[in-house]
Amino acid sequence: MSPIFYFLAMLTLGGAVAAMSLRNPVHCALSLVVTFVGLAGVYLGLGAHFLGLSQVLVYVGAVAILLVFVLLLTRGSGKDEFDERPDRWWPALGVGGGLGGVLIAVVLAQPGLALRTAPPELPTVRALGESLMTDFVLPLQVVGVLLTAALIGAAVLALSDRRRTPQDSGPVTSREEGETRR
Amino acid sequence: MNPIVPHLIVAVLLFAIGMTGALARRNAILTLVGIEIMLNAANLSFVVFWRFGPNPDPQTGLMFALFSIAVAAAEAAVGLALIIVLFRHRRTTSLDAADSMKG
Amino acid sequence: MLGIGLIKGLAETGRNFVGSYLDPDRLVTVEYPEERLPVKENFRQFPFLVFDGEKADIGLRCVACQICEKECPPQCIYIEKSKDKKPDHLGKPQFYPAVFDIDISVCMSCQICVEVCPFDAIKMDQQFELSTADRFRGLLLTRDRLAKPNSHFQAIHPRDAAEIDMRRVDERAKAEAKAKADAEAKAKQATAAAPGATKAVASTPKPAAAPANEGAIS
Amino acid sequence: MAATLDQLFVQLLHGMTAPLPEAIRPWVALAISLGAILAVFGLCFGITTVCERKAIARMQNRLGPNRVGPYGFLQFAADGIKTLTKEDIVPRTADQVVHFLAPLALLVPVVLTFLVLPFGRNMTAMDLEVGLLFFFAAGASTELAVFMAGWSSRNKYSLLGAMRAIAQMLSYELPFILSTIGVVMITGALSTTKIVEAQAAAPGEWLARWHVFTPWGLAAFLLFLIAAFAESNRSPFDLPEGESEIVAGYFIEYSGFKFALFFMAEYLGMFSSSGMAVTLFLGGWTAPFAFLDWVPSWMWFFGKLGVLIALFIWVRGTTPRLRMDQLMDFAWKFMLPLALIILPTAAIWHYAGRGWLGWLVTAPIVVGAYVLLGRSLVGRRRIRQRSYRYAAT
Repeated sequence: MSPIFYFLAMLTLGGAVAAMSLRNPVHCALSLVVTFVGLAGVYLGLGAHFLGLSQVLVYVGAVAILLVFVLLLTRGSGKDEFDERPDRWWPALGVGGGLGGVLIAVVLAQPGLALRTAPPELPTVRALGESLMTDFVLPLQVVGVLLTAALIGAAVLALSDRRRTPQDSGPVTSREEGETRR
Repeated sequence: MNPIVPHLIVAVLLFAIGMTGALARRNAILTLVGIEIMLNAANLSFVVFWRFGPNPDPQTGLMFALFSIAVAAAEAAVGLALIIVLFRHRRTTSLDAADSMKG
Repeated sequence: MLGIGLIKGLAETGRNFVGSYLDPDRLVTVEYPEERLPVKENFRQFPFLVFDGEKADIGLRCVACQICEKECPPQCIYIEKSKDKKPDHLGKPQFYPAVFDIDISVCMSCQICVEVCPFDAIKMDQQFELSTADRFRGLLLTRDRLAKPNSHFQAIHPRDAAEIDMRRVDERAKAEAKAKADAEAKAKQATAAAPGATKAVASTPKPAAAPANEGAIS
Repeated sequence: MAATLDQLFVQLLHGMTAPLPEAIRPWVALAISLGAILAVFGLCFGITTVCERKAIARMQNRLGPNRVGPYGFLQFAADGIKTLTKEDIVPRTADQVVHFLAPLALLVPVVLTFLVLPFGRNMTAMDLEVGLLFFFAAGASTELAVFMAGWSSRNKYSLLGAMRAIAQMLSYELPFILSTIGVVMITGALSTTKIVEAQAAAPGEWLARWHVFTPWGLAAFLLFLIAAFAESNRSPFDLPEGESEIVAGYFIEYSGFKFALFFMAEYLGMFSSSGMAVTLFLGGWTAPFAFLDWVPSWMWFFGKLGVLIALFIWVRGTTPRLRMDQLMDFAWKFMLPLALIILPTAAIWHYAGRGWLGWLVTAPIVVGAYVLLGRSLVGRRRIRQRSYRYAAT
């Protein structure tokens, strides 16, 4: 295993720990980006170039931006109130740690994992696209429908109080307008 | 050591961290962050099994991860829209505030 | 249609770009330290003190009446009256400013001092290159630095200067005529009282400042 | 002779890395390429700032900078020295770490985008199979740096500027990416090198097969260019730094060298977008006519890059700034549908062929879509006498 992998793994895990434990939600979101970038690096190291770059494009370029936008829209950049309820951390740590421990034990106890050490033939992007259009055409369409539905759903949800604002019919006084804006 | 093991351990730790955070944090957005981390951990294990696993089909794992990214993007969009709606009703994003059925 | 306006605009700027190389008259830039535009006559910067004749300490028109000092809104003028008196251009004995300071770092160029001055002694200058390395003494103009000859005033505000000079010549002529008349009246009285002493009395009020006025007319 | 000149830099790089052991050779080559890119485009950045100021001044019938050095061309050095020696002020309430990281997080992805640009024959620093995706992935991560800069300054103007910048970059990212998909469809590759090679003149042809010479390619090129204007926050899309409203946008609270880094990242972003436009649509390093093949390939690339940058400057000197709603309308109601229409048009072109049939079928689609979308964007709005609600009439 190359030192690059260990570096990226530390980056990924460190980012994840920071994202889940920092006080300021915006810092959490930025740490999450570190995790995403680290994972993209791991994917690239594994030879999944297309996937790694898609990861950066989608997660860093879209999901993280969406997160910080929502954080700002909900005035969430202040302090999180989790330190008022420290009692929640112990059960959560117990569950998470227990699950992690069990899974690591499972991984380490599997002798059958060492099946193939020779790397597979890395598929080219062309091959990837061809299989998307042949073998995986149904999932592709379903994902397309899902994304469209999610897009419309998100837009409808976020716009839901539009009908409550009075359409400007005739002149409004500045006071009324100020109130509707708020 | 077989390269599959450290990769899987990273995926497992990532999943555990995400789960802990998602359970412990009260801010809905940060819970969503935890869920994203868990999804990414699952993705990583898919890619690792694609790369080192015994499956003869060369592309299934990669494809699964790709679709998973697309679904995660949709999930984030809808989840965050829901959080905005929650904020409009309750003026907070704390999940503790969203405990009654009446809007 | 969408895009036509953009192409028109691009053509216009392109024409300007090429034209500015072919036709130097298009360029409006004045490269300041080398090139200067002539200053407009009513441009004003900071006040200065006008003096007549050649010597500043003799011909200063200011009589230290301190009206400007009182009127100055930011109070940047400081005047100390002299102990003795000097005759002015009309021959009347007047005070003169022993100290006259203007702090131009405070002055706001409002020209009120010029408006209120009854002696046309303080006027606005057009000197604008006043930057200095010493921000305290360099910007505190003392009497010697403020005093500028009437010829300078004539050069920068020819119209005002001509009007003022005319008025001053008139005033002086009137004063002289009056002095003459007084003298004559006195002489008559004197002749009436004591004939024979006329010639000796008539020449006494003749002003000593007469040579100082030559500059005003030139 | 022509061939040696063409491969001059490639030979130089080979000569420098040849004595090294096999294992680290590609890494060293990458590092040297990165250094060369930084040096060349850093110099380009300096010269472009001066040229831009002079050109815009001429468009406004002024002289522009002409004091430092011959004809003012050393102005950038003076500016650089000035920014380097200026005091670096960080607001006391700012988020110190994020405030420090933001300029770096902006500059690093922008510099990385240069790695996949083919500057000449065999002159791609990192010839990835997914080069185009790499370009877009690196470009997308600059938005987060903008957010970091705006948020960490604890200044409402910088935050508003960052929100505007991100909204704008996200909106224009879609046509930016979609307009390139047509090229990918026709070429069948995401590798920038292959895209360029596919645009070279075939043996026996006198005209190169640049994608801009096709109806869909021309439309996609214009869309890509407009989106590149918006992505690099250049006029007329420079709302994020609208001086009249939000002072300077997301980098108000930056001074000294950090400000210079932001400035540099903006220009480097412009260079890389222009370079990608050259690569995708203007044939990269290929000559436009077959008989001009003897000119070194990198000269073609940089010549085309220079032409595009001149266009950037020209447009900046011409256009006024858009309003925010106009900006969004333009992205979502005009550019995105047009980019979506261009995709099937490219497919039709692929099957109809390069001859007159392809032109006959695709040109009307592109022109018709342009006219209709343009009408729907501007035509319906009647221009009336403006009524003022608050101002005294």
